[in-house]
Amino acid sequence: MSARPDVVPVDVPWRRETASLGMWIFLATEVMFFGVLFLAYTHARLADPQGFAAASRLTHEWLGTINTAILLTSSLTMALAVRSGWAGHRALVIRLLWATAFLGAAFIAVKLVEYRLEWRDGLVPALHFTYSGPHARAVQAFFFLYFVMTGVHAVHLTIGVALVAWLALRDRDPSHPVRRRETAECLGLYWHFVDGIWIFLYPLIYLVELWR
Amino acid sequence: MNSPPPVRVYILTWLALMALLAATFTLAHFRLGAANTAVGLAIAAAKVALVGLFFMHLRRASALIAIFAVATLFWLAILFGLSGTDYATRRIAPAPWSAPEGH
Amino acid sequence: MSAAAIPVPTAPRESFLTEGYTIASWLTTRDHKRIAILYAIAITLFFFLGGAAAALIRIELVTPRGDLVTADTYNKLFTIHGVVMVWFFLIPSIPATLGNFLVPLMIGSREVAFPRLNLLSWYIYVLGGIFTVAMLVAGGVDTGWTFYTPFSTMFSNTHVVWAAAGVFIVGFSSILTGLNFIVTVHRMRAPGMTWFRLPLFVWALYATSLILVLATPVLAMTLTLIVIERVLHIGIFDPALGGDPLLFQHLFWFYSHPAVYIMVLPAMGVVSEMITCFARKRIFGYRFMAYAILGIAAFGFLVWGHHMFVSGQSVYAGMVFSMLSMMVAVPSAIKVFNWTATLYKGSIVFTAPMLYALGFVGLFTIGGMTGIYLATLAADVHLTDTYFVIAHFHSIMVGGSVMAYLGGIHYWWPKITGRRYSEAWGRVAAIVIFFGFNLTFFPQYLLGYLGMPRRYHEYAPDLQVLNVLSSGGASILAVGYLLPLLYLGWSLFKGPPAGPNPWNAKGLEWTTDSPPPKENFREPPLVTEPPYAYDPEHPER
Amino acid sequence: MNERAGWLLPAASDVAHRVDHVLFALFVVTGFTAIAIAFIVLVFCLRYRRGAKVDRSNAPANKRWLEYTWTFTPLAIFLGFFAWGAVVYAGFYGRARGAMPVFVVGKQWMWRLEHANGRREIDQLHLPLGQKVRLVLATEDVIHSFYVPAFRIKQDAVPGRYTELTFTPTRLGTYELHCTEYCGTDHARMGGRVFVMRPEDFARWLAEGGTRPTMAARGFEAFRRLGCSGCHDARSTVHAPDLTGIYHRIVHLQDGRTVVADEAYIRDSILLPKRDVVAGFEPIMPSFEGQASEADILDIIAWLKSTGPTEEK
Ligand code: HEA
Ligand code: HEA
Ligand code: HEC
Ligand code: CUA
Ligand SMILES: [Cu+2]
Repeated sequence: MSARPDVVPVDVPWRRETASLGMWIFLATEVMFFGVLFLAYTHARLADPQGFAAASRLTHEWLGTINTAILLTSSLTMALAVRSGWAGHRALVIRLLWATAFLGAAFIAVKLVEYRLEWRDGLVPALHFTYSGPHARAVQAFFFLYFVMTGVHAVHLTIGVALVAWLALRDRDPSHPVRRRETAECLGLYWHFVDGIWIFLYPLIYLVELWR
Repeated sequence: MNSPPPVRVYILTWLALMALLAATFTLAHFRLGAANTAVGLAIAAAKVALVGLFFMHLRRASALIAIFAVATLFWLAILFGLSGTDYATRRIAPAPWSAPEGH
Repeated sequence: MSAAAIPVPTAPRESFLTEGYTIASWLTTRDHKRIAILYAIAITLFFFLGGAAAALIRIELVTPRGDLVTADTYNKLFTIHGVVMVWFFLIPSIPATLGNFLVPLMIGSREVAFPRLNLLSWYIYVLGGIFTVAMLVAGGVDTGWTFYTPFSTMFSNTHVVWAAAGVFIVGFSSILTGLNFIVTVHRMRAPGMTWFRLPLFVWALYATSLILVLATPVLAMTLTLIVIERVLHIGIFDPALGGDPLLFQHLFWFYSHPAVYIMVLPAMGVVSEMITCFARKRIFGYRFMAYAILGIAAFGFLVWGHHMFVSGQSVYAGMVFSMLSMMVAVPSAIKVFNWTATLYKGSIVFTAPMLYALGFVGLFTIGGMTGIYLATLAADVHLTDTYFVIAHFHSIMVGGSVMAYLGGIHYWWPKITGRRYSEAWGRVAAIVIFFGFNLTFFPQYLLGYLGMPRRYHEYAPDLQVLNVLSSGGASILAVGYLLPLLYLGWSLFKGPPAGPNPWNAKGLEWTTDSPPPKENFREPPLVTEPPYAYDPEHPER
Repeated sequence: MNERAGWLLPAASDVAHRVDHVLFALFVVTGFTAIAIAFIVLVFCLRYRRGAKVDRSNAPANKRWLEYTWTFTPLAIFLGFFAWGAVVYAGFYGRARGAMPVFVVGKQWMWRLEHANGRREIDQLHLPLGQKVRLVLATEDVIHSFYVPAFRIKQDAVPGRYTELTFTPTRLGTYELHCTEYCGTDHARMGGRVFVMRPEDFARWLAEGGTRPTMAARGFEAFRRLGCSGCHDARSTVHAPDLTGIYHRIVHLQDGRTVVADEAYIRDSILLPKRDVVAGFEPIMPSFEGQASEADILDIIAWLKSTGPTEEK
């Protein structure tokens, strides 16, 4: 998504931030997009709170917590990459972008391990669901939502990793200015947004009645 | 938008985020009843606010962008709030029902 | 005609149309004006596809027995009619054609904010269209445009997944268009173009874009959940798993009620432009009109539950939604009254676009008022899911929005093509459409009150008279819709050159050539006066 | 059969009259407004057409007081209609004391109805004149909607739950019954007739079919009469187990035992709830010793069986 500042005839104050405004609006659509899933979660959880607590105990809260830490850290590197761009440090930008992409990939790797464990435990609704303890219905609903929500999130993150890597490669080319780059800023916004979604998913998935 | 914010700000934000993560994980181990969820969500909101303000530079963004960010959350609240008027006041008598063959 | 005052216009030698003649030059263009024309072609095709389905529906309903098509075919017909007309015709109609063409011109910009995204949105639209047509060829879908679960997820044996995919995809084209307009209006206005100097058309498209951006994703995710539930046999709407079919309805209408305002706000914008121009008068209550547009867009999000009064939603929620529905009607009332007041002391000419505009005001008022019947809880219990509802929304969407769209096409036709069309034929078509419309849909109000349910291909024999009237009206309507195709097509090749401003209208788009040059304005415009600086005492100015 | 006299729909229930009043008022108010607007538009169009020699000086471009007038007047009218409509609407769902229950089950593409004494009918409904009726609707497959135009009533039957509706037939005759929620192929044919009869005729008719109500139907009533539903409804605020499909399910108890929920277990749960407390629940369920008759218990068990997925296809 690139604005074309070259076609704008006069530079007047309100012409700034074109691409990032576009990005924020895009993020608004994303919020509504995920909002549906959060609403569905709320509905299903209120229908059977005990069931959701029981299901949450079947998740791997340590992996979830580690993953949260990874993702928060990746947000730091991403934000610093954008900042280094403003400051004009090309080498630093590239290194930070790679760090971000790496952390994102690490997150996905951990997530895959988790999925694998859930498959082993027969917690994958529709494909491999063998759980028959109490609240089986709610547990199934929980894991259905779990896979949809984390799955959609993981897709977003994968796209993010790909874009960050692409940007890191492109920035090696000195003909691309690192200073005034709306692309990097927008990508940063996207990355932080994906992080923000996870921040909400984390307590809703892993921490329900953890004291049990 | 003239000079970029100092690196310190970023590091402090990150530290705060990590601290909040630790807090939320720890608190979840105590039995607080309904407050468990409330605390979890409140901390999540605080984390997202930190990310938004410092990593996404909402603090330095134009009023317009801030308005869009807030409006989005408001619209989400509409979705939750008004469908809530139904769910909060509906009494359901469950009836037997089963999915058709093959489902 | 005011055009007589202008010396004998000649066509400009260069324009966005002469920039390239190859098909590739069109398919790779980033010029918002060319993209507008790409959209116009695509949605016209879809309009006639939806229209053909409507024709078959009306022919079937001539007799009370289901003798022309089978029940299943009929169900597929109204589904494809609804899906195509809503998502592939009416939602993109004004925004993606007139909006794309005019918004940059009206705000004095050379471009939209994201030209490449704009082209991408057209391709996404086409892709969604391909899915839908493929689905149709493969056998169609029979859920109704509302995709209610559990029918759509567990019981229908038709191509629900394809249909949902088509709508899902076209949704992203809407989102991109909306996003583009919002940023364009915020960031690309010419110097001096303050918010309260914007034409109401731009206000309307801005508000529409907000709805597109905030509501469409909800539909997208909801359809995704439908597809997952259908494919994997598990989901959150399945009552056997503790899910709730009503949750689907909440989510669907959270999108679809705002979507009806997506379909009418741009029409209101178009009509506002035409009424001021042909009454040679400033729009009455400009600021109230602008606020009303925003009010409709915002309040439109609060009323979706009025589609669910008998669905098993809680009684209290029904009351909340009923009351909010009454409030959203108020800004619409403001608009109707302001249009009326604009005529006062005007200097009115009855050109074809003006006839369409007046038709819009009348039919929108009737459609809106019957909306009030439906928003009244007790009345809706009787009227919901009958032909009264069908008549209500066709009044607004066909009598209102389609009228306004056609009016807008006529009004800006000289600007877009640089040629004039036959006014006489234009007026004839407008009048035929108006009469055809009334004959088609007034009987349906009565049918609804008498208790004829919608989505029925068979009905009680004593209702035949009204149904035959309605079908007769539909054939007149079809003629009315085919007419413009002919004389506008003729104008495209044989029409006399229009000159920059054949209507002697105000607004930046009329200050440049017809058709406009690629860069829109030969020199960057500077805005110094409020919109609609018309003077009824001197209509020639 | 042609129930519409001319183009008028009979009003055959208490509700119908109230709805018709609302509709009539709406028609008068909107009709008047629409004609007034059309008239004003016409007058302006003629008087101020181009070329007409009239005074066009000082044409106003806005007037505050006018704007406020035409903002708040419609608002007041609209809210008036809202309030009226809401009151009538609430009447549909009010307390149904003394109402005669009729169970309605929608199924692609027919209506199955069952009276309290067990008499069943398909696509036909017989009702006594002047007797308040409470419809309890359910569906076996998709959403259907029960619509009798002459009564002006309509209610969706929603999968997985019961919905209700009350009204009183007030006019003898035969009326159309339709399904008005799209439900698939034969949606248009899913309908029938409603016969409103004199009470004595109805009593005779009812006795003809003299079967006893199904146990499950009585169990459903008992479940609500005794207050079980207050805790065991899925949406109840009390934390109690969901009993849908409980029969033959494996139950984990507080003390670690597992039992199969058979008749005896359910019976004990009702009479001696403290004995087998379900894992994860507080033992707050009172004993129904002395309140629930033996017949009630059998009915309830039959009802609970019928909610199971395996029983009774
Ligand atoms: C462009 C489309 C459009 C628009 C603008 C509207 C506008 C309105 N609609 Fe409509 N509606 C639809 C399209 C639209 N609708 C569709 C497609 C459906 C059916 C979907 C389906 O089920 O398939 C539907 C269904 C629908 C229902 C559900 C019916 C049912 O299924 O039971 C309701 C109920 O409240 C409703 C209400 C309203 C109201 C109150 C308005 C208001 O916004 C109208 C406001 C306007 C006015 C009121 C006129 C101007 C006012 C005056 C001149 C003032 C004076 C008037 C008085 C004093 C009365 N609509
Ligand atoms: C967005 C807009 C839109 C538009 C423009 C229209 C336009 C028309 N609609 Fe449609 N309609 C809907 C949206 C729209 N509709 C929706 C959303 C539904 C609900 C679907 C559902 O229940 O799921 C619906 C449902 C609907 C029904 C109810 C079906 C049912 O419930 O059983 C009917 C019945 O009369 C109908 C009729 C018409 C007619 C006669 C036109 C006319 O205006 C169309 C006129 C155009 C033409 C006729 C095409 C031009 C000419 C030709 C192609 C040449 C061939 C023609 C002939 C030989 C006659 N529509
Ligand atoms: C005050 C609330 C309350 C009321 C009223 C109530 N119950 Fe219960 N019921 C509970 C609770 C809490 C449990 C779980 C603890 C236990 O087993 O005692 C339970 C358990 C049961 C069980 C065992 C459930 C299982 O999953 O194994 C059955 C069967 C049952 N109730 C039937 C009934 C019937 C029938 C009635 C009415 C005649 C009724 N209940 C009224 C609260 C209630
Ligand atoms: Cu049953 Cu429609
Ligand atoms: Cu609506």
